[in-house]
Amino acid sequence: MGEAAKEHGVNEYAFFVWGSYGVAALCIFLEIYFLNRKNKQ
Amino acid sequence: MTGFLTVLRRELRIALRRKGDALNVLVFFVVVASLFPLGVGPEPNQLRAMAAGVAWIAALLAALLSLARLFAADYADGTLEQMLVAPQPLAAVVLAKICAHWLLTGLPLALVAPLIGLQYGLPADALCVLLVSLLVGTPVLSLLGAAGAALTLGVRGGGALLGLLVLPLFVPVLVFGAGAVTASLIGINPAAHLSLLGAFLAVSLLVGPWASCAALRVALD
Amino acid sequence: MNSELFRLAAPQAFFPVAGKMLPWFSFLAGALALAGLYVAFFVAPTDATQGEAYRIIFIHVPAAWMSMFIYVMMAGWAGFGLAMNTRLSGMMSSALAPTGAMFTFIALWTGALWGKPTWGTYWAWDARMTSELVLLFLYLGFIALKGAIQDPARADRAGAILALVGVVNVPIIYFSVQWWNTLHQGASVSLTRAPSMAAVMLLGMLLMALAAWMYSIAVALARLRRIILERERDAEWAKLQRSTA
Amino acid sequence: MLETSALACERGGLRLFSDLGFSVAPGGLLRVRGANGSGKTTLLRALAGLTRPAAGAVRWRGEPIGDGYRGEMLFLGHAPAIKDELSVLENLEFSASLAELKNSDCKIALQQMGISRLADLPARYLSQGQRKRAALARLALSAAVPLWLLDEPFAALDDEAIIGVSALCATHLAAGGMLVLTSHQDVPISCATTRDIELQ
Repeated sequence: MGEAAKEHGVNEYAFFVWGSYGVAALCIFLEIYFLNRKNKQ
Repeated sequence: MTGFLTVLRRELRIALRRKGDALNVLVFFVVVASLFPLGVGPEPNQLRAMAAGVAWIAALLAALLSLARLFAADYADGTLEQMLVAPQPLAAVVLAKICAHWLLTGLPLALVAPLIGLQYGLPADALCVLLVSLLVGTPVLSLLGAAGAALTLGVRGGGALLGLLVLPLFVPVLVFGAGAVTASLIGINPAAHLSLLGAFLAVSLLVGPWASCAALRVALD
Repeated sequence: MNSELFRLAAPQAFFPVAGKMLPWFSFLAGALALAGLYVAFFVAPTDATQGEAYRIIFIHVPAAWMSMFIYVMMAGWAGFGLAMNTRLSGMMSSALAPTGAMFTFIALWTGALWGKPTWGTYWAWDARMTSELVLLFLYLGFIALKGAIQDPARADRAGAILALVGVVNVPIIYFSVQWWNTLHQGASVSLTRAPSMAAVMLLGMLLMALAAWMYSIAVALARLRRIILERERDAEWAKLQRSTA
Repeated sequence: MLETSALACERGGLRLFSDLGFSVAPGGLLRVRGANGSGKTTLLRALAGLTRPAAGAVRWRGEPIGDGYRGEMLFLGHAPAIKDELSVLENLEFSASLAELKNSDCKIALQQMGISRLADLPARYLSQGQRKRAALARLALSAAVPLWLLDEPFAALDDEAIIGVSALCATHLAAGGMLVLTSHQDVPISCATTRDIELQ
């Protein structure tokens, strides 16, 4: 996630930032996954 | 106009012959309102603060309960089809049914709510505001609720689906209705809330019947 | 030009066109997302008060924008389909709904995850977050209604009516929740006062919003193609399409 | 005069019939025949303006059907539009005033259908045949309504009732009215211009 965050030693925020982007990425992945799976039928 | 009166008279006559329905809704309202203290505890200050919200949410649920049957019976026995084919404008017929629904559920709820308020320790002026807010707010439940009932006509899972469709639309009514009572409790003049409630009633008067007519035509297509 | 448009209104004609547009929008979405993420993590300075947590706005705010934007688009297509009686518009509104619901879901989660470090609670009943929750219910209602009705034509028209009633109510709901929030909590806590909008942050959010927009179009077109195939199941060309797809 | 041009209807995405064009002139009777599920009821509902046709149009006096049309048309579907809680007389009075039938004497209408003794009985206790008679009693009041659309009017009726209904239809047609009906058995209505349509 780049040096900017580590330098300031603010890693207790990391959980929340990673959490948010993780949730977003997961949702998008699931949507695309289900869409392709349905297209296969 | 005659169509409006004809349908209204018929609805009220049928309701008089089946007193149970309207009574059940009223009893349901009282039961739901008296469950909260059992759940939350009898502490007076807490109850007084919650009274408006409880009364309003119980009214919402009671209205929802009776909405599912608004068109269902007529849909089943073919009279709804005749209403769509009648020369009367469909909006007048739908408005008559909505009026009947309000007279049978919304109005009794509003009249009984002050009793619930007393039970929760609301002062006198807050009880008046509760009555007025319900009188202005419950027609919105019937208007938008009718659109929901028409949309879910003959669809399986109707009851829960109707709730999911209609309850989000009731949010402004709940906010301003309960807000008016809470405002009067803490000394703020509730006129602003009540006028906004009235404004939302005006909007629903336009949106409700249009959506119900369109939805009925779609359902009977 | 007009006849061309009407030719495209037929699902069968629009199917290949959607297929051709799909890769373009997907590519755009990817490129814009990368640019946006780069700005979000490397270019944007660390915020004085909130430290790193504010970087969540680069996903939260675009998602919130998209959730409202897609609802309006969905209602627009649905209303258009109801008025012009074109099946394709009804399908388009069905194609958009899940993506809109997803963005609302993302906006809620990222809002909560951002609330924890900045205000100490995941759910602060903040005015915008509460309205976002109600918007999610409106999406779920639309999807549930369309799912519950078997006949596609009736489902489209019923969904359209619900979407139009919903789109009239969304601003009212947002206003009433805003009013409700100020009444109970005062305006101390609210997302509207995000950290001062430095130009670079605005750029980051705009890039992510555009990426999300391209993504929504791509996914909507893909889902639209599947809906077209499903609905034209018995049409000859659909069977042929499926055997080669 | 009722006419349709290139009318097509669908149900659940299945095309029932297409390119159906016909017209019914004053005094004319049109009988729609066809196997179950061939779209007879859907056609009648399209003529009544309930069902939206997939293609083509229905015209009344040269105009596409609209609000005015509903004042000049009577549609009776499969379901007898009878409320169980109301008495037979109340049901008839309600549907008469809903259809804006002015000088309507409901008691005579019930007599013509032979159910005047049931007038004050709640409709809940009626048999299927009696309910159909109660619904058809409206025909006796609708002499002034030019177009009648009847879906299976003779279903569940005994011979005596069939004769009664046929008589009402005959007088209606003689007075220059128009009638479109669906029926499986042949129609005992004597009328100048009778035409049949067969739906596959």
